[in-house]
Formats: sequence, C-alpha cells, structure tokens
Amino acid sequence: MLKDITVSFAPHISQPLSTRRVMIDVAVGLLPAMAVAGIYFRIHALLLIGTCVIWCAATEWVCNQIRRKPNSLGDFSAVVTGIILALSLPPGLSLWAAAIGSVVSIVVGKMAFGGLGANVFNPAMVGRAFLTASFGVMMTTWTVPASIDAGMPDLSSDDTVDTRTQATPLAWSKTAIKDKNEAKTYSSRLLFSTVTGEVAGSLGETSAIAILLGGAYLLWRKTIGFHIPAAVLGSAFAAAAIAYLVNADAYVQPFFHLTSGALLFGAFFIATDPVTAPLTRRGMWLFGIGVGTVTMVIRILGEYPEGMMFAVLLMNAVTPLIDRLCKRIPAGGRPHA
Amino acid sequence: MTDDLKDGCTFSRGVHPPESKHLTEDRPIEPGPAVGELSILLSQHIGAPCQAAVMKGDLVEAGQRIGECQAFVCAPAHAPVAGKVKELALKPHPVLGRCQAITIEAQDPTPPSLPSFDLPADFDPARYKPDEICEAVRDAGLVGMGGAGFPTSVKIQPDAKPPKHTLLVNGCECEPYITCDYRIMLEWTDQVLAGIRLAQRACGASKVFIGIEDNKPKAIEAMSAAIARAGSTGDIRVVPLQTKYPQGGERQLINAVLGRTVPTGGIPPMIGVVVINVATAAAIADAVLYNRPLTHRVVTVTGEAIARPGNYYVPIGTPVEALIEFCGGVTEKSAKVVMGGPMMGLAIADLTTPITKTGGAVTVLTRHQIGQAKFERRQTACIRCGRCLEVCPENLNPTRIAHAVKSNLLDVAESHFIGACIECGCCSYVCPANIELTGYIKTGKIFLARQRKKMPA
Amino acid sequence: MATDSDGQTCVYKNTLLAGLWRENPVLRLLLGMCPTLAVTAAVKPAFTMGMCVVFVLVCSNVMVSLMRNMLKPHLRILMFTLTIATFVTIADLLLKAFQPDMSAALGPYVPLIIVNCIIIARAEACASKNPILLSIVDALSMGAGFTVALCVLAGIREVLGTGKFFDIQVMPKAFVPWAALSMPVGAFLTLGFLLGLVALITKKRS
Amino acid sequence: MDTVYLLITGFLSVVLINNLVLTKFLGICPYLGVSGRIDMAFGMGLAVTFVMTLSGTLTWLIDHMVLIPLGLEVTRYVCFILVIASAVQLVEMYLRKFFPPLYDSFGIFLPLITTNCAILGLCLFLNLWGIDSLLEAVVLSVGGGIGFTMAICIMAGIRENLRMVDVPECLQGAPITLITAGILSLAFMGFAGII
Amino acid sequence: MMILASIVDLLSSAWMAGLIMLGLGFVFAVILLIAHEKLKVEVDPRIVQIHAALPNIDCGACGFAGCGGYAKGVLENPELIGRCSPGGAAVAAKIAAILNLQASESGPAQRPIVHCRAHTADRTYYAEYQGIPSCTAANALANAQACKFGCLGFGDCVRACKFDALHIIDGLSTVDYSKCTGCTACSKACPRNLIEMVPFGHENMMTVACSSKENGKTTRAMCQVGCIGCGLCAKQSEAFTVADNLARMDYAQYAPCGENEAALNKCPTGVIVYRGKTAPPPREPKTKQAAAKA
Amino acid sequence: MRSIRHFFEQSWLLIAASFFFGLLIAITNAALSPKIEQNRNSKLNELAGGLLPDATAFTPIAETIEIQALDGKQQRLVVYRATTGDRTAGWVFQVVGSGFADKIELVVAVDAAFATIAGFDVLASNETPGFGDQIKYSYYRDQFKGAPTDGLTLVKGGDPTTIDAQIVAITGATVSSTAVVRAMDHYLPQIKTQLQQKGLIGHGN
Ligand SMILES: Cc1cc2nc3c(=O)[nH]c(=O)nc-3n(C[C@H](O)[C@H](O)[C@H](O)COP(=O)(O)O)c2cc1C
Ligand SMILES: Cc1cc2nc3c(=O)[nH]c(=O)nc-3n(C[C@H](O)[C@H](O)[C@H](O)COP(=O)(O)O)c2cc1C
Ligand SMILES: Cc1cc2nc3c(=O)[nH]c(=O)nc-3n(C[C@H](O)[C@H](O)[C@H](O)COP(=O)(O)O)c2cc1C
Ligand SMILES: Cc1cc2nc3c(=O)[nH]c(=O)nc-3n(C[C@H](O)[C@H](O)[C@H](O)CO)c2cc1C
Ligand code: SF4
Ligand code: SF4
Ligand code: SF4
Ligand code: SF4
Ligand code: FES
Repeated sequence: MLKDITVSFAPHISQPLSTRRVMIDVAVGLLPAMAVAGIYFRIHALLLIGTCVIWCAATEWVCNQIRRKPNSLGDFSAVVTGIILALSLPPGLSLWAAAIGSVVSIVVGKMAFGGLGANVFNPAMVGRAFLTASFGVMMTTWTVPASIDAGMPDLSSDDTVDTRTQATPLAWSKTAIKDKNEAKTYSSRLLFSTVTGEVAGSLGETSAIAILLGGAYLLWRKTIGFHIPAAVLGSAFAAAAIAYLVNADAYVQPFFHLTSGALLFGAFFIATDPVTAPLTRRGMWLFGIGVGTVTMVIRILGEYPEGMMFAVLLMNAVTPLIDRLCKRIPAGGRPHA
Repeated sequence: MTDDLKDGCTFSRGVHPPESKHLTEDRPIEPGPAVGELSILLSQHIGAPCQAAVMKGDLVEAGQRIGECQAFVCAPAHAPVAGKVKELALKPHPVLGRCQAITIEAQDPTPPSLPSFDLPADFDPARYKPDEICEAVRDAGLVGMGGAGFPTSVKIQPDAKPPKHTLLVNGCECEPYITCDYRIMLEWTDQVLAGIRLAQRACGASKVFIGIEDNKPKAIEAMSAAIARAGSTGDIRVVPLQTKYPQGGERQLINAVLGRTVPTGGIPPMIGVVVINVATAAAIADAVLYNRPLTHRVVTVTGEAIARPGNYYVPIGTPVEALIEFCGGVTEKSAKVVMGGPMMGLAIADLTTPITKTGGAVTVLTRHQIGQAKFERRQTACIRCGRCLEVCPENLNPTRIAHAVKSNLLDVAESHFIGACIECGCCSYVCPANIELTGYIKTGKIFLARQRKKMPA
Repeated sequence: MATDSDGQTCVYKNTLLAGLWRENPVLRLLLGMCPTLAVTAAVKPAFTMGMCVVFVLVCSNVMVSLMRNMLKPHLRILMFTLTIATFVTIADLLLKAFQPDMSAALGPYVPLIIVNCIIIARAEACASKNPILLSIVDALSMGAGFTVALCVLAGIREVLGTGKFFDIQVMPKAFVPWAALSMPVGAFLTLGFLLGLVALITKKRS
Repeated sequence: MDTVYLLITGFLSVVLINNLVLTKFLGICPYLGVSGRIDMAFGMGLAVTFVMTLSGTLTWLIDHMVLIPLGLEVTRYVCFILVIASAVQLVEMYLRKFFPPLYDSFGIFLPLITTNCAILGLCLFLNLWGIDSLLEAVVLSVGGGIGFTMAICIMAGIRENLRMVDVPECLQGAPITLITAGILSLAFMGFAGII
Repeated sequence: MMILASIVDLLSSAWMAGLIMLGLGFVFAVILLIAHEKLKVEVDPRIVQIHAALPNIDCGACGFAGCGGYAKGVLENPELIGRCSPGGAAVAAKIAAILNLQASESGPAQRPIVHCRAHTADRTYYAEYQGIPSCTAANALANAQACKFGCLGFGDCVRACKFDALHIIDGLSTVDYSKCTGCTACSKACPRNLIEMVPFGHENMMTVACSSKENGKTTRAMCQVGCIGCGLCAKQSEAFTVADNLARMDYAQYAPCGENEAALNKCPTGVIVYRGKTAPPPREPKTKQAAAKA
Repeated sequence: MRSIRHFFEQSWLLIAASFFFGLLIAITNAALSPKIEQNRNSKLNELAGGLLPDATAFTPIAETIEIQALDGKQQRLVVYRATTGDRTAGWVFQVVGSGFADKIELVVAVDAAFATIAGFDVLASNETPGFGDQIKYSYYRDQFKGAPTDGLTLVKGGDPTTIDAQIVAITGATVSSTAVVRAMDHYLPQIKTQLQQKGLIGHGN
C-alpha cells in the first residue's frame, strides 16, 4: 500500500530555515554597504567584490575537488566570505592581491580546518591579515571617494596607484594621539562624513548608515543576536570614553570611534560570524567585550590605527576557552555522581 | 474556576512548531476497525517484559490475562478480543525492532464498541482503599499512556518514599497533530476526573493540578466545569499553560506549574510529585470502577497523507496497516509513517507493527510536511549558530554533545551531560544545518550504555 | 640494552640516505622544530644552521660513542648535555671567526642547538650504543636530512617572501614579495603545509 | 615609579609582543606535543613558568656574579645548560620524594622541559637584551613562562575543538597546529607598539 | 718549536676556564649523586623497563609530558603503543614485549567471525533508512532492514578496527584475516553482536554465517541466505547444533573433515561457509542455483 | 671513606670531561678571538669601502670628537677620513640607534663637505628577519644616498626612488626605519658642527 516510505530519527519536521538561507540573509544585509561602496568607489568596488567572490568560490570548489568531498558552494558561505573580505579591503587594491587574499582566506582560513563550520578563525580576516602582513603599503593606501575626487579613473591599472589618496579618519586620530593635539578638530570635521561614508577607508566600512541598515535587517531576521554587536560597541565606547576623559586633546570623542574605521562593520558582520564566535549568550558577551576592548587598545595605544581585524582573530583564538568557561549546566543542575 | 484562568505559565526555552491539530480536533472518538488478527507485544512498557501465559492454540476470552508479571516494574497483558492464540512469535516492535508477541485470531471480527461509562452519583474515592486502587490498576495492566509507558501502579503506589504532595495531570498534548488526549478530556471528562481522584487517593497527594495548554480552551472549560460539578474538591485545579513544545514533558510541566525543578538524572517522585497523563487517568477509573483491563485505547490517526483522519477507539494489538486502511488509506504520496507525533514519534518501516498501550497516534507525513531538505537529509556542517542551545528545554549544548558522539568522543559527550537530554527534538527542529542532533544524542546514549555494560566498574 | 638487532634505532651504512626521507628528523620525526622555524626566512642562514648541526652532531656522536662504555645511568644525560654544549660553543666561535655575517644573523639560535632534540636523540639512541664509525654515518645522515629540510623550507619562504633565492633575485621584477612569508606566520604556515604534503605523500606510498 | 613602569612594559612585551612561542619560535616541541588537552597544556605551562623563573634567575646570577667578573663569557652556554639541567632534575626529584601529589600534577612535565629550548632561549635572550637588574630578569622570566602558558592553553582549546571536525587527514596533528600557530602569530602582531 | 710555544701560550690562558669547568663538573656530580641516593622513589619496575626502552629524549611527540609520562601512560593503556615517533616500530615492539601482550594467548589465536552472510541484494528492506550512518543508530530505528539480526553494513566495526582489517563489501562486514590482529575491538562495537571471537585452530574455519532466531518461514521471507533452522547440518556432523531456529558451529570441535563438508553441501540456503585467509567463496543457496539452472 | 670512593667511581668521567671540555673551549677561544676581533674591524673597512668606492684609504682623525649619545651620555667618537690620493673623499663614522629588538650599529659615510650622505650600512643589528632587518636591503638604504645630512623625515608610503629628505618607511617596521632616521638626525648635525669647529670642513650651506 505504502511504497518507498523512509525511516529516520525524530523529529520528523523542521523549521524552514537552512544554512543557505542564513548566508543569503547576510549577503542581503551587506547590500547597503555594497551599494554605498559602489557609489563612492564606483567600478573599483564592483571589481574587488567580484574578484573576491569568484576567487573564494573557485578556491572552495577546488579544495573540495582535491579532497573528493561533495561540492559545498551551495551553502553560499564562500560567497559571504568573499563579500566581507572585499568590503574590508582598501578600494585601490590591485585585483591580483585581492585574489591572493581570497585564496588564503579559503585555503588557510577555512578549508585547512575542514571547511564550513570547522574553522577556528574568521576566514575573511585571515585573508586580510595575510594581505596586511604581505603588502603593507598597498593595504594602507586609501583612495578617496569619487564624490570628493571627481576625476577618479574608472579602472585602476595594476601597477600604479593613480588615484588621489587620503588618510583615513583613524589615521588622523592616530596623528592626534602622537601629537597630543587637535583631536577635537578632527572629530568635528569628520564625524558627519563617517556617518554618510564620504571618507577614505575600506570599501564597506565608511558609511555608518548603510551598515546600521544592514545590521538592523540581520537583527530583524534573527540571523544575528544583539549580544555581540552590543558588547563590541558598548565596550569600545567605554574604552574610548575613558581615553577621552583622560586627554580630550589627544583622543577623539567616543562617538567618532564608533562611526569610524571598521568598528560598526565588524560589530555587525564580522564578530558575529557564528562559526568563530562562542555558542552561549554569556560567551557572546565576553567575546564582544573582548573584541571591543582589544580593538580600542590597539587603536589608542598600538602601532596600527585600526585593530578590528586583530581583535577578531585574537578573540577567535580564545573562543574555545570562552566556550569552556561558559559551559552550560543542565536545567536540573549537575547530576550527582 | 474559569475566572482565574491565567496565561503564560510555562518553562524556559522550547519551540513552537505548527500545531496542525485542525485535522482531527473536531472529530469525536469513534470505534476503530474490526480486525481479524491482533498481536499483543509482551513488552509495551518500561521494565521487564511479561511472560506469555497461554500456548499456541489456546482459546482466550476478551479481557483474559495472557501475559503474566514476574518483576515488580512490569505490567500484565490482556486479550482485547475473544479468539484463538495463533502463534507466539517475534513481531515488529516500534522501539525494540522485534519482540515476542501473542497473536490472537479474533473469533468474530467486529468493530470495538465504545466503553459505556456512568459514574455513580455517589462516587467517592474515599471509599476505596489506596492499596485496592493500586492493586486494581496493576491487575488491569495499566502503563502510562502519555508515551513513556511506566507501569502506573508503581507510580501511584501508596506510602512511597518520599511522600507525594502533588499530583500533576498532564493534559498538555504538546505534540503537533495529536488530539486523542484532547478528545478524551472533552468526551470522557467525568471519567478522567474520577481517575484523577482515585489516583490522588492512592498516592496520597494533597494537591492536584491539571495542566492544559491554552490552545485547547474547550478542554480547559470542560475539565473546570467537571470539577465544579463534582463540587467536593477544592484541591483540584486546572492550570492553563502557554502553548509551547515540549510543555507536556514532565520535567517541563513540573517547572511550569510548580516552579520546581526535577534534579538532573532524577524523576518527579524524588521531589514528591506524580505526573500522569489524562488517558491514563481515564483508564484508572476504568480499571478501579469497572474492573476493565487496559485492552483498548484512543488513537489519533492523522497527517496530511491520511484520507479520513480521526480519533479512534481501537484494540491494542491492531496492526498500523489496518488502521490506516480503515481511515481511507493514504491520499498523497506518503513519506513516513510515524507512531506518535512528528516531534518524538518513531518512524516505522514495517506496517504490521501493532498498536501498543503507549501509542496515542499514527501520523502519516508527506514530503511536503517533512520538508524536502529534511527528507533528503540535506545537511551542511554545523555553523555553530547556537539556535539549538537557545531552544533546549534542559539547557544543554546539543551541538557539542552530538558532535562529540559523531567523533566518538563519548567522554566529551558525558562531560556535557548527554544523560540529561530528554530527546524532545527541539534542537533538531530548529537546526538550520539540518543536523540530526537528537538522533546523535540517542545513539550516544546507546553507545554509553553498552560501554558501561561491557566494562563493569 | 640490546643494540641493533632491531635495526631501527640506528641508521646503517646502507641506509645512509634514511635521514633524508624515511627518518627525516624534521619532516617525519618532528624533532628540532624551533630552529627549523626560526632560521628559515632565507636559504643561507638555513644552510649555515644545517652545517652547524652537522658539525655538532658528528662531534658529539664521536665523543659519546667513545665514552659509551663508561657512562653511569643517572649522569648520562648530564654528560650528553655537557658534550653537546661544548661543541656548540666551539661551533659558535668558529662561526663568529669565519662566517661573521651568518653568526650575526643566526643570533641565539646557534647556542640553542644545545637543546635541539635531534642531537641528544642521536646521542642516546645511536652513539651511546654503537661504535664510532656507525655513529658518524648516522650523524651525517641525520644532519643531511635536517639541512635539506631546512633548505627546502627556506627556499620556499625566501623565493615567495623576498623574490630571491640564496640572495639572488629569481622572481621577475613585477613580482611583489609576499612579506608575510618572511615573518613568523610564514614560517608556521609553510612548515604546516609542507608537513601536510609529506603526510600526503607518505599515505599515497603506503 | 619608573622601574615599575619599566617592569610592566617589559612583562607585557615578553608576554604579548615578543611571545617566545609565536615570535621567537622557542619551545615548539612541547607546543606541538602537549597541546592536545587543556589540563595537560595548563600543567605544562605552569611547569615551564616555574622552571623558567628558576633558571632565568639562576643563570642571570651566575652570568653576572661569576662569568662576567672572571671574563669567562665563552663558557656561558655550557654553564647555563648545566645549571638548568641540574636545577630541574633536583626540583623534580625533590617533588617526587616529598610532594607526590604535586609531582603527579605538574612534576611529570619537568624532565620534558629541561631539553626545551624555551628555557635556554629565555636565558640567552636575557643576556642578549642586556638586562642588567636582577628584578627585571626575574620579571621577564615569569613573563616568558606566562606567555608560553597562554599560547599553549589557547592552542589546546582550539585543538580540543578540532577533534570534532573534519580536518583533512594529511593536515591532522602537527600541520594544523602549526597553521593555527601561524594565524595566532598574525593576530599577535596587532599588539605591536602598545608598549 | 713555534707550535709548541703557541700551544703553551694558549694553555696558559686557558687553564682558568678548564679549572672553572672542573669545579662545575665536580659540584654537579656531587649534587646529583647525593640527590640520587637521598631522593630515590620506588616505582613499578615495568615503568622503569619501559622508560629504559624509550629514547629518553623527552620530546613530547607522544602527547605525554616526556618519556616518563608516556611510560606510565602506556602501562595503563596499552592502546597507546606506537605513539613514540622517534622510537618507531622497534620501541613499540619492545614495549609490547614488556607489557607481555602476546603472552596471554593460550591455544589457537582468536579471530573474529561475522555471523551474517547476506549482501545488500540478499536482504529485504521495508523502508529506506535515512538516519545517521551508524549501525548503532540504524539498529535503534526499528526494522528498516527486515532482518533484525543481520549485518547493517554501516561499519561501526570497521571504524573500531585500528588495523584496517574490516571492510564493508556490498553491505556486509568482511574480515581481512591477513591484517586482523585479533584485538576484539570489532566484536565489542557491533550493536547486533554479530562478531564473535573464535579460536582459529585452522587456516579456514567453517561457520554458520547467520544469527537469525526467527522461525524458518520468516527468515526466508526476510533473507535469501539466512539459516532456517532445518537441522540438516546437525544430522551430518556432530559439530553442528540447532537451537532457537538457528544452527551453530562448535568451533572447538571443528576439523576439516568429510562430515562437515557434507553439512556445508546439504545446507539448503548456503549459510554454512568458510571464513579465513584462503576461504573459498560461499556456495549459492539452492533456490538461486535452481533459478540459475532454469 | 667508602662513600668518597664510590663517588669518584661514579663521577670521574664527568669531572674529567668537564676539565677537558673546559680546556677545549678555552683553547678554541684563544685561538679564534684575534680573528673574531679582526673580523669586526675589517667589516668596518669593507663597509666603508663599499659606501665610498673612490676612497683608497681610511684613517682615523686625530681630533677628538665628543658627542652626546641618544641616551644623553657624552661619548667620544672615532671619525675616519676617507682619502683618494691626498684629497678628502668623505668622512666615515659609526653611530648607534635604538631599534626594535636591540641597538642598531650603523656605519655612515658622508661626502667631503658633509652636505649629503654617501650612504650607510648596518654593522650589527638584531631586528626581526623579514621586518626590521630590511633596513639592510638596498631599496631602503639607497634612499639615503645623496640625501641631505640634516632634516631627514620618515614618511609612510611614497616613492622610495626619489632622493630627498623624505625617507619612506619599511612597511611593518616603522620602528626600525625610524631608528635609522633618528640616529642620523641626532648625530650628523652634532658631528658636522664639531668638524666645522675643528676646521676640518668649511662652514657653508
Ligand atoms: C573588517 C575590517 C577590519 C579591519 N581591521 C583592521 C586592522 O585590524 N588593522 C588595520 O590596520 N586596519 C584594519 N582595517 C582597515 C581599517 O579599518 C582602516 O582602513 C584603517 O583606518 C586604516 O588606517 P591607516 O591608513 O592609518 O592604516 C579593517 C577594515 C575592515 C573593514
Ligand atoms: C518531550 C516530551 C514531551 C511529552 N509530551 C507529552 C504530552 O504532550 N502529553 C503527555 O501526556 N505526556 C507527554 N510526555 C510524557 C510525560 O513526560 C510523562 O511521561 C507523562 O505525562 C506521564 O504520564 P503517564 O505515565 O500517564 O504517561 C512527554 C514527554 C517528553 C519527554
Ligand atoms: C614579531 C614582530 C617582529 C617585529 N619586528 C620588527 C622589527 O624588527 N623592526 C620594526 O621596526 N618593527 C618590527 N615589528 C613591528 C613593530 O612592532 C611596529 O608595529 C611597526 O614598526 C609599525 O610599523 P607600521 O606602522 O609600518 O605598520 C615587529 C612586529 C612583530 C609583531
Ligand atoms: C552573521 C554572519 C556573519 C558572517 N561573517 C563572516 C565573516 O566575517 N567572515 C567570513 O569569512 N565569513 C562570514 N560568514 C560566513 C560563514 O560563517 C563563514 O564563511 C564561516 O566561517 C566559514 O566556515 C558569516 C556568516 C554569518 C551568518
Ligand atoms: S538536547 Fe535533548 S533536551 Fe535538548 S533540545 Fe535536544 S533533544 Fe531536547
Ligand atoms: S542549531 Fe544546528 S547549526 Fe546551529 S549550532 Fe546547533 S547544530 Fe549547529
Ligand atoms: S557487523 Fe555489526 S557493526 Fe559491523 S557493519 Fe554489520 S551490523 Fe554494523
Ligand atoms: S577490530 Fe581487531 S579483531 Fe576485529 S577485525 Fe580489526 S583487528 Fe581483527
Ligand atoms: S627544538 Fe625547541 S623545544 Fe624542541
């Protein structure tokens, strides 16, 4: 009567959510940032994002092929990695460097550990860190947005940086720290631009509005919880406020720190990468506070103007320890012997 | 009592799958099919299986005891119909795979008739001695009908240590699709209440709460009205609970109603609470007042694939096949036959599997209901999204436990309290990666049990 | 203690090349990882390091082999350490005298040869149980394996990290060096993937 | 005040910025070998910290009290390693005899770390950095040990997780540990300049 | 002369270093010897033996804190033999000798026999199993495979075998007797207890490769090659007995003789087979033979 | 008495070996130390020769040049005069900067008029390979050839091939790069003034 029935473990129904859907949601959440990048950096944005996505996907495909594993492109996580990597790169970066970064992201950051879900470190940040270490100059050369530099060429040729470059807001704040001077001028002059995004910086990080829009979408879709962003932003704000209270001339005002650099972008899209963040809510708070604090320590005390990438990688490394610390105890308490 | 209905009594975490009860909730209990051959499994409960008391070829009466008990935690079996013992052989069992069973060829296959039930006007549980109640329940072969199948007589045993202060009646029926308990509460209200009072009398509990989810307002109303009618009992209360799965799990129910927590690895009696299901309560009344053994039960046959879903009164031992056929067969392309509901039920392969005392439903799911991805087991790796942790009613770390089992690290699984899992399935239900977390946890428990048996301390 | 009826603890003459692959101290036995990582940013220091290790290995194996019948069990490790430390000091002095540049480049990693597990491992496993000649062969074989492994690693890192090989430009002008490979991260990653490759080859073979 | 500041910065520098494992490649053998489980890693870290403090201090004293006054710097390596080896062996025997529980929990790590280059390496670096106060030598030795403990515990945490995922077969064990260490050393670069 | 002079010259500047080192050596020798005498601790002699067999370089490659730790660990858990990579196979052999692993064997070596011979095509399935690919899991989900006694073919035993001596071939667990060491891991892993450790007194052993206790009719319905308990074999040879619808071989009584051979040939379902390094392929069941002839 | 004999039975080898090895080390050291010393000097000469290829001889000048070191202490500096025939080809001296890991010893050569730098080389440094030790690489050093002797500044990013007072930092090694520039900025003007005072070079632009 009944043919080809199947048996499997209960439960036999599930909620209609898949990994792919989660990843697509993240990509949708990144759309505003990508759009703003497109407006300010034109074809450069498009080329960088395209390069990173294609190379990430292709690398993942090749890795699976080598390991004779089923193709895993369908989960779209490689695409998300590609987009996030691209959005964290300087707009003028040569495409071959972006390709190297993508390959490193996927091979070293992800597939070496066993693919989706296995990686300890955020793949995009591994790629970016490798690029920073390898091509330091290129990775700290910032093209100004097209709205400032009307003459921005349509295509960057690989060898010369022939666009106008500019220091980023954080570079300015670093100068202020070094000179113990003028922090106020910088904050007031740049705060508005960091909100709209009309400043130099990595592709996706410049516009606070676009990031908040995407972040709100992810929160609404429950793709991310509010814990990590809140912890990152809260702790970073606290650290910046302390510095500001100590010396308002040297340290820019805390709001400026929130909107400039990669803090917002990282808080909503990078630190929230579920694979590399702790599992429990308490762990997420600790993780977020760690990311925010380390970022600000590096920004305020360190040699680098921005510390998001390092902070994320460092906290990724201690995530297993955080998980251990925040181990869940059953509702009925620990069993007796 | 309807006036102090309050919402929102519940436990933490859990999920809310689509209820899908509309298929059968308005269908009154009807007699099931006439069956020619019934197989009474000798192990339908937790504890030692009973021993066959008849031989091949013996003639048996309806209600005759055919399986005897040798152990304390055990329940006898009875013949639902008159007929001849056809054979003693292995028959498919929903949990054990195959199990000894007594197959009875019915003398004249007729549809079962619904039990008549007139509560004497002067019914007073105080007239029964607790021991008598317990003994009658034991003789009737009663086991928990809510799913776990623990012999009820052991549960409600008088003078147990520690003393029982509360009797909780489980009318939640939190599983999607199933409506047998609901119909019992609506139609056999007085019988349920009588059973509750008898159970209370037996175990000596001073307080009784009947927990019912707030998606069954009619049942709440009916039970409350019955209590009011009975008049005497100020100590029985209906507690409406928020609709959420697994509200009916006893640990969750106790937490929701009493705000107390059963210790991990423990059972409700440890904190002085007895939990019984409403169908069990009805059967207690049957057993004590009418001396009727547990030979029939109400089964919800449901699912989008069933042509004529409904709630049926069927003899225990009826093959699932016969039931499905009786309900008009399947309409759509069916994908899975589940004994029980879709969250905790057991998928069965062999449709000659007989109905057991604990099996309140047969759900035939279609691919559409299961979801194509789940049907084809399209899994990705765990993305550590933490959703499974968010819903686990026992506050466990399902992904960690499951992956430890998968990687054969049983010590890690144990260190994350694999034993505390109630196998509710919430974690698997929400997992976007479609990982069979509950399945791995179940498997891990089996591994561990075997390991312990092989290596005695 | 039985010596070499089991054949594995010491490399025989006919398997002079065993140290290169089958029992390569770095790639197969994972011994002496610290210098392997530390001095392989370029081929020249790596090669120099290899030579130093060969020198110390040969000398200490000879000495230990000479003393092998006089060793007392609980002072044995102390004797080994003393011997090795002496020859490392001599190697360091020789380097300072004849290869001052390399001496500066290798810095503290030359004295750290003292605690390089390879040397004490060979002293214990081979020289303390075998005659001099065999000990020397063993030292050469192991030393060669160490040197080759270092040079392979250094070669990869130097070419990609600086575009040069043995200080000679080999990559085209347009190549932008991947500086990360000259940094600590490059050492770890390259060795990690190299070991992975070795494991792959070994598995394929068996 | 100045000394305190100096000590703090020195300490942080040797823990974070000049981490012996991640930037100086010292003690890689135990780092690869004993980082499989957190409790083992932590015990190892404690033992290294202990021995490092002991031998850093001792060798600094011998260097400055005996060798430099006598002009015998050339025997420095021999003296250092002998001092370390004997001191550790003594401590180990002592613990084993008089404090068996303590020995069981961390004494078993002691022999392993005698031949570990992190110890000798730190002594040599103290000399190379021209540390000329005993206090500073002690603080840096402790810091070196703590840096090692931190690095090995982080790695152990990661490796405990990696047991449950599908790391490519040829990369299991030492290779993936090295790759992880590489990324860690990248991450620690972020601390450059904070002191 | 010149050379001698320069040597004297060198020596005169070197004696100081020599003396210092002498003193140093003296001091350490004193300290360590005294410590050795005073701080001696008694330990299990086997630990000392194992320790002595190890390379004693305390490299930590075994995952223990040094050779001492490994010596202790391997004593407690012999599965850890072979973890010492510098020592290699030779050291592993020595440790095994010290732990006396082989010495416990008396009589013929134990080897596993899988008591099922049905390949996927021989079996009946009621439904498609879509669960976790593990025998233990599949066994918990009742009855996808009709025979409740037969090999499930998900290879829990294969995963348990550390020697690559088991493989699933067409859904049936098959032992490679040339690789098997008789470690019993597989027999512990099988959730259906199909794998029995058997004293292998001969190159090949005869066995009834079935475990089904169903009655003959049911067995036939579920499996083409199951034991139907007909008892023909027991009539041919003493070595066979039938109980619970299942024939069994008494391995202690087994010898390659005509009677046993006859039992094998009489078996209608071909469930009596040889297992071993050079075992001939199993006979086809009578029904299949008939079908093939027709 | 017996225990002393026991002791010597056990440890004579260790003691004897200690003595023997001590001698071995000391002899080696004695034999090699002149060579090691010589290496240092010849390296200076060789480096200087590389920086001022025209020069045929380097002679220390007789005048005392007193300068203030980076840490504030006064110290004497040996300045070599490089000559081609009898014409002064330039000046060579050694300065010390404080680098990332340790001090950096530099050999600096300037032209005869002390107006532009002829070049520098690294005598000793302990900068991290791949990071700070890139100050030895020509792409970094060549920036100094022809740069003015005062007012050097360090910039991040830019074209290292243009010769001016702007020195482009090594990426990821700002500290090392700064150390070189700072050492130059600190010492060169001091030495220049002293040489001018001693009348060895003219006062001019
Ligand atoms: C997600 C993300 C992470 C980043 N992390 C870092 C970082 O860790 N360090 C860094 O120097 N720049 C990082 N950047 C780039 C900086 O945000 C930004 O471009 C910086 O202000 C560059 O300033 P600079 O030119 O002064 O170096 C990151 C960018 C993004 C989008
Ligand atoms: C996850 C879970 C859900 C359950 N849901 C119900 C339910 O909806 N209704 C019910 O009566 N019992 C349910 N049970 C069984 C109860 O926990 C408990 O065993 C039962 O109510 C006891 O009554 P009984 O012995 O009369 O069956 C559930 C158990 C679990 C573990
Ligand atoms: C392991 C390690 C070694 C380093 N070695 C050096 C070095 O030798 N010289 C140097 O100037 N900077 C070195 N740095 C980097 C400095 O700490 C500092 O971050 C850098 O000089 C800042 O340069 P940037 O502003 O160009 O990024 C090293 C950093 C790390 C993490
Ligand atoms: C909320 C969210 C954030 C993510 N962020 C990142 C990211 O920062 N970098 C990245 O490589 N992948 C990111 N991913 C994709 C995916 O999790 C990642 O590729 C895995 O780490 C690969 O195993 C993100 C995914 C989600 C759902
Ligand atoms: S772990 Fe167990 S109790 Fe928790 S949600 Fe999963 S099945 Fe339910
Ligand atoms: S719900 Fe699924 S994907 Fe999410 S953490 Fe749990 S197991 Fe992993
Ligand atoms: S023998 Fe047992 S464990 Fe092995 S595959 Fe068959 S059923 Fe599974
Ligand atoms: S697990 Fe052991 S007994 Fe079983 S096949 Fe493998 S080696 Fe033989
Ligand atoms: S080589 Fe450094 S610890 Fe072994």
